[in-house]
Amino acid sequence: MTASYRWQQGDKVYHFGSLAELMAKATPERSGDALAGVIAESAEQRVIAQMALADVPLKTFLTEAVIPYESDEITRLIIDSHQLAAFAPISHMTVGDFRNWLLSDAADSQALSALRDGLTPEMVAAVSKIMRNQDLILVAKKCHVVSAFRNTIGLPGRLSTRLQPNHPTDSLDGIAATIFDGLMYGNGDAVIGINPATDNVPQTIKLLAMLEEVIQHYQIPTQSCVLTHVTNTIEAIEQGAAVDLVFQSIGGTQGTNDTFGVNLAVLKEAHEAALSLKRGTVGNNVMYFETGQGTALSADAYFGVDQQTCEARAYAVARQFDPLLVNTVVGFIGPEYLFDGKQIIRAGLEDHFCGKLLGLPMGCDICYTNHAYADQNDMDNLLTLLGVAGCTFIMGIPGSDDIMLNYQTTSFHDALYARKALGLKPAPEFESWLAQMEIFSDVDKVRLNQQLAKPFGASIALLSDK
Amino acid sequence: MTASYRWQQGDKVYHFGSLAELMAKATPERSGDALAGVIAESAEQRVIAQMALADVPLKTFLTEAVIPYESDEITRLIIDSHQLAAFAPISHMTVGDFRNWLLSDAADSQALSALRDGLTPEMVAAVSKIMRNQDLILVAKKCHVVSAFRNTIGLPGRLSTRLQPNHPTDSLDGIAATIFDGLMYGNGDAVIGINPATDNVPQTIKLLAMLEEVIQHYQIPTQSCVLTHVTNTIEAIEQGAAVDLVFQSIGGTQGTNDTFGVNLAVLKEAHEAALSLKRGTVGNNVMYFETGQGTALSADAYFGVDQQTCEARAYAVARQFDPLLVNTVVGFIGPEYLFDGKQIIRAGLEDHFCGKLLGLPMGCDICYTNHAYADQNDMDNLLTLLGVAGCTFIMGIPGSDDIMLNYQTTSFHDALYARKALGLKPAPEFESWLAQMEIFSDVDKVRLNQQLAKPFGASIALLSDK
Amino acid sequence: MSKLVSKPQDESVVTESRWQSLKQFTSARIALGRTGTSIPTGELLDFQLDHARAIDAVHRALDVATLNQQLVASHSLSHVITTPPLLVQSKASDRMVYLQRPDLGRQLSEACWQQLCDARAEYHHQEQRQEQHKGQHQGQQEYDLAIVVADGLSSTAIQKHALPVIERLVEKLSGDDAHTWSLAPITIVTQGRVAVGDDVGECLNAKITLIMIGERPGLTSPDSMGIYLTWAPKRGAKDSSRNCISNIRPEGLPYEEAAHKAHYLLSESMKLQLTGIGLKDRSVGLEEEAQLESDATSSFLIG
Amino acid sequence: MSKLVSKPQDESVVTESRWQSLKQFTSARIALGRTGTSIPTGELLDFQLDHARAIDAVHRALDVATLNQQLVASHSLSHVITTPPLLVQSKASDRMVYLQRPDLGRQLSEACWQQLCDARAEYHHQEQRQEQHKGQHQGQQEYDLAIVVADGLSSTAIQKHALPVIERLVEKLSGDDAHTWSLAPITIVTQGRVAVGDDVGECLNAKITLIMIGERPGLTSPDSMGIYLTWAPKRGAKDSSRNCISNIRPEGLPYEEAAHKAHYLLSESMKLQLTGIGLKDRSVGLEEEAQLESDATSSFLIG
Ligand code: B12
Ligand code: B12
Repeated sequence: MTASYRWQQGDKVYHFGSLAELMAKATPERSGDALAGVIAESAEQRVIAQMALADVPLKTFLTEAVIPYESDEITRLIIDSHQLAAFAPISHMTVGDFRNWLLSDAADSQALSALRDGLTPEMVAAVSKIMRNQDLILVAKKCHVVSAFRNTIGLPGRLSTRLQPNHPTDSLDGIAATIFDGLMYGNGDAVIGINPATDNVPQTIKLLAMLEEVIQHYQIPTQSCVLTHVTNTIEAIEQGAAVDLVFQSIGGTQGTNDTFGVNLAVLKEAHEAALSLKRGTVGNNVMYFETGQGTALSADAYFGVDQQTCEARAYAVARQFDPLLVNTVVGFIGPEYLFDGKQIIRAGLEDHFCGKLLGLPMGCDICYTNHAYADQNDMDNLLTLLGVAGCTFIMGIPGSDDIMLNYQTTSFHDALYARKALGLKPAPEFESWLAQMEIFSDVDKVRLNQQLAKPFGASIALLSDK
Repeated sequence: MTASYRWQQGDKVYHFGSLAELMAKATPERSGDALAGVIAESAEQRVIAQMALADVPLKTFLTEAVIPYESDEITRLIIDSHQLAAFAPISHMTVGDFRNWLLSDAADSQALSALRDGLTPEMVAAVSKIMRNQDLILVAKKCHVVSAFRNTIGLPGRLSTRLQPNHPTDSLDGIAATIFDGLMYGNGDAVIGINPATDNVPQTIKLLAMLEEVIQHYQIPTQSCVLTHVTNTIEAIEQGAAVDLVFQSIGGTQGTNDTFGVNLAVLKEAHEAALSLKRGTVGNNVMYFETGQGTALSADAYFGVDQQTCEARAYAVARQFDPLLVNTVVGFIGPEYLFDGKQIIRAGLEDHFCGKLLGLPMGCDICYTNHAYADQNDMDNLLTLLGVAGCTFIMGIPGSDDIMLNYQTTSFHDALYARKALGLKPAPEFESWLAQMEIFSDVDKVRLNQQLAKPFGASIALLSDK
Repeated sequence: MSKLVSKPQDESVVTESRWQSLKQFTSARIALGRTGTSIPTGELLDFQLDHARAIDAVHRALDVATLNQQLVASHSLSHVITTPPLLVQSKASDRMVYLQRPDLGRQLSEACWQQLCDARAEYHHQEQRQEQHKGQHQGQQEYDLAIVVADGLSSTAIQKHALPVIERLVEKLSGDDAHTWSLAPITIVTQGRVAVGDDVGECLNAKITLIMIGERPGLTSPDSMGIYLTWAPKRGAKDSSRNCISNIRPEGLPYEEAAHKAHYLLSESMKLQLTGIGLKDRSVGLEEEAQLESDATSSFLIG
Repeated sequence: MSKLVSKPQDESVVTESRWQSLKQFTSARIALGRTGTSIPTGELLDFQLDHARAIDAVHRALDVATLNQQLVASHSLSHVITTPPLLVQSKASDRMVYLQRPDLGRQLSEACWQQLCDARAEYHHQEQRQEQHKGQHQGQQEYDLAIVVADGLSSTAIQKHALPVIERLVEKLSGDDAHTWSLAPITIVTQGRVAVGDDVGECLNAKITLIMIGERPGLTSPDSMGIYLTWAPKRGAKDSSRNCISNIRPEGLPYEEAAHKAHYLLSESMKLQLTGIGLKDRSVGLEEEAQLESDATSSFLIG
């Protein structure tokens, strides 16, 4: 029962076989969609598709699913959780009108919050396809999404960082050294989150214990996470481990999540398990999700849907579990999905916009691999653009180089650049802590202390003595 | 008497034949340098050249000219006008140290101003080559350059616009219609500047008269300019035309300026002629220059010097005449010189940085042609980045489309986007005027009046009646 | 179920510009309206479509055969220029090379350079015989003018506007009382830049080259033609030694006007024995004359 | 005049990190120092050089001949796996295709698929004869394990680490008391992705595929190898049905450790008749055991 779409331009009539096809053809160029064979054949066809898409009534998205309701639990989640009352203010609009409205003065932060539950990922993906980068920035900037656990994430004028102290053998010393480095640069308020090289439960528990010790010892107003498979985290919780946040990579189709070995039920179980620990102090958002365009195609579970729409659908999954953090790992997989700096930048802005509009505390792993056609300058650009757009958090890694995951993301220094250039600050609780620990001499001017912060001096002195 | 340079990396020794060669090889990739045959042969060679360049003492630039003193009046200008006293604070540094210093807290706005006359274009070009985009932004942001004529340009937190009302037949009505449109969007504080399609003196005088009339009638605190050849403007002044600003395109080598039909003497003559008119009210900066990477190569007058270094040398020419505005028309010529969005963005940031560091009121024509591999999204990116970097002014054109010069630059709307997203305001005198004329209902929030501004309503009503 | 998607329903959030009437004066994208301060969806997408199409225009090849045929068939030309057009190429082998290597687009390929020199020698030979026949003799055999037509960045411009402008210009030249113009055969160059006219002029031994070339396509004007004039054309000539007439197309500088200007500049050039900076365009255009009178309307802005 | 440029003179503006001593614990780029809050010039350029080199690593081709020769010559392998390695390619014809078409890197080329099936039939035939000779008979002839080696995104990783890890693993398997492992010949795949091991396992009719593959090169680790295990390999298998051991290289997971883990996972897989989510790695590593004891040092951070 899928409809087909026609568009008349001059004396030519263009056909699109389905809503999914129309959306795919309307998507700005990217390698993943070319790989999937769903991309527009020419720049002209792309614009025609955008014109046709702009004229699709938003209501259509409630009756025409890009992946059938019957066969996909994410479609079911999207449709079943849609709130007609929230949708009311825009229910008469087309996608094109919706763009106009989003950019209008009527769409202020309050109006945008009120709208969240009335939006489906597909509506949001559709409108993003006809928006320029500046539109994506301007609207995202108006969306304020706040979450909290041991500090408050996402307040306007703030930019948080995940401290990512990965080590190829999970050496506790190596990880601790990196955590130290990061803290000295004021990173780590979103989370101190380790990707374990060795992905098992005992390892997870060991790493969690170490993080807990550090956070307790220095009374850092932040949370920890070991980015292992959700089922491992559930086991760890059962074994009494100190779990702050539950991590999981998620995708936008049931099939993708199948290959990730997860589903809504498992996520629910994990969510409840973490909530039961009641470890949050200022809030109780306990989930940390990662997403990224290309996973559905990589898992061969995209059903003709373009990768950006699949990505937006992943946000429906995330939204279901009130996450503290959602992170689009935008250039992580490689050029197979986002070919170069230009495509990575566009995707980063799209993901951030879609996530924010759907009400998620959206961060971005601003990154690239060595097999992609991108470099540090592209990342500087995206970092600055996302900073302007009000991105919730970014990664912080020593010198941009993840020595375990083998890719480059933003460095501890990069985060300070963004704060300085854009006048942004870390989470308020963390900000106070940085001042109190004498890591910064002036948080507003982003000036670090020339001296080694006193409370930490001891550890280093101790070490040098050995 | 040119030196050659060596760099040892591991057990390999790399050679560079001259300072010009070293600088060219150290330049980030761009098509113009490839065309000129001066580009690095590999990514690795480029970094090696950057390493070697980072270790060149700044003093070297005072003794080794990239184009001989004897054969080029711009080299002579650079060397003869260099101020050793201003140079003193950094005279012991290498290029690499200089980058460090620029990014340090020591290099505040004051220190940077004091340094201007101690810098040569080549020093500035050299250091830019080893800076990432974020470095170029951060340092440019610290450089404050203020100029004035009928309003004050370049104050921190401000972004001005040139209203560019071009028309393919110079129709006065067509031009006036565009000026009106632009003013209604709060554009035009940097200058109302027409590129005449017909490039002769009577035409210039006619256009100038019309601009003068409009500015007088509405008491707009701004200046006018007809972007004709400088010799035409001199003639127009002689014939008593109302010349606010003298325009000229300039390049960074004497040979380039030869093909443009100008030299320092002609520019001096024009500068003096314009000064003699004493038309400025709040200041007396009367020159408007345009530059852009690629002109030297296009004129076949680059002498093995890379296009970015040639560009920086053009700023020495501009600096000599205390301009009100300098505009790098960054993607204007086409993909022959800057291939795609990435190269255009990088060049825009470099030019802005170099110009600001040398003390120029640097604006940017953020633009691309239809034969380049770039689009509106690239321009949105560059606009945002330059906005963060504190760019002095940008172009404003109806719907981004210059119907005479055949290229796309920033639209009236784009300027408002930048002001909104970054909290920037137009020149203070113009800001007051916009409020007073009821064009804006709220300048701070960048809200335009829903109603047609009263003083202008009459003209339109009149017209509709006809 | 197939639906023809209809026009947007809710434009209430868009603030229309109240100065729509000004659109009569310019094809610039004025009075677009706004949503907040942004460009409304419809206008944005129109722009994108034009961009997609302008990109295509850059890559469209010149239909040399058709143009050649039209020139040969042109009644007004055939009795002034008797030799058929010369068809040559620059050193740029294809469009991608052309875009990335302007240096190659500025020179004739070796073969074509030779071709033109041979052609010149051949005509020279013929003419000498004619002249001997007529009893005349000139030492340095030169043409006054070589008209060159090159695709440049918009073959569409050339395809549409080259012929009508050449016809009008040649008419003016052949009716010129002040000077009897000797015209070289017309040369059509593919993948050519402005400076390729210098090669042609040098080979054909012409006093002046007048090259008509496709200007880079704009969004609103994918078919704009430029004319560049160079006195004493020679490989390596500088741009400062040329004059330019640009924006030739019905919505820009009309054909008649362009021919008028070209004729003016050519005549001045003959007098002054130069082109470029030293030769200022002091012609008063036909339309401009008209416009000077209508100045009143132009100042609608000042009431 | 030629000068060997010397080290920077003035580093006074750079704030050195006081925790240089921590560098002993990790190869991560910690303690870089700062100028203002930015990365100092030297460190920035070092990074750029590493990046330029990592890009090269992606494009370096696997030297199949040498690897093949080493495998054949390996003393510890030769008496366990008697058949020489099989050399095959994926459907990705070259590196650019490989990068842009992961789908092609996941499948054997048609010809190589056939080649492996033929090889399998051939061995089957030989074995049957041997078995008949020995008087044994099995209905479904299967290997327990197919070891596959693929270049992946870093041929350097494979060139350096594949052989030593295979040697150690095969040693463990042949000394295994719990199970007698029947091993297929080793297969070397060029332009291969992880899933290409499924094709190999399916063709060779193996219970488990173990593929060693070059992980994408990092700045600091351009030579990291990964191992992926798949039970009942078949074209189209899901990643959730695999297990992974990653970061294998001397500075990451050491050879012995990797072989230990692989052996553990293989044994468990045999027991549970699956791989993937259902098979959790509960092995306690050799190094990890050591580390658990040295926990004191690890917490230098907390005094
Ligand atoms: C691109 C361009 C330039 C580029 C040329 C570099 C390049 N490699 O392309 C740059 C930025 C350097 C430039 C500079 C100037 N330009 Co210009 N330029 C253009 C533009 C936008 C497009 C030209 C085009 O498409 N050419 C077709 C391609 C195929 O030619 P090409 O061989 O690749 O490039 C050559 C020509 O573009 C030529 N050229 C470019 N501009 C000019 C100007 C003059 C007077 C001459 C003789 C030649 C010339 O130089 C190039 C290299 O040989 C036109 C506008 C238009 N609609 O055409 C204005 C235009 C031609 N330029 C104009 C002017 C006034 C100038 C300047 C004199 C400005 C100044 N006051 O200094 C300078 C000097 C030019 C010179 N070289 O002597 C005017 C000419 C008006 C007239 N009727 O005489 C135009 C029409 C725009 C305008 N109305 O302002 N220009
Ligand atoms: C790229 C990557 C991904 C991509 C894979 C998509 C793609 N097309 O490449 C994405 C983002 C989807 C991903 C997801 C996950 N990954 Co992963 N991934 C990597 C990474 C960084 C590089 C892999 C590589 O270079 N492969 C080589 C190329 C040539 O292979 P390929 O055929 O092109 O790609 C395949 C493999 O990458 C494989 N794959 C990728 N990750 C994983 C994880 C597991 C457990 C398995 C079995 C397979 C697998 O899937 C791809 C498609 O078939 C490694 C780190 C490293 N240093 O290797 C981690 C790594 C392999 N991933 C890891 C993990 C834990 C996961 C997740 C389980 C995370 C989670 N909690 O949800 C998910 C699920 C993966 C799945 N498909 O089942 C761990 C595995 C730890 C372990 N020893 O088991 C690693 C080592 C990183 C880490 N320490 O956190 N991953």
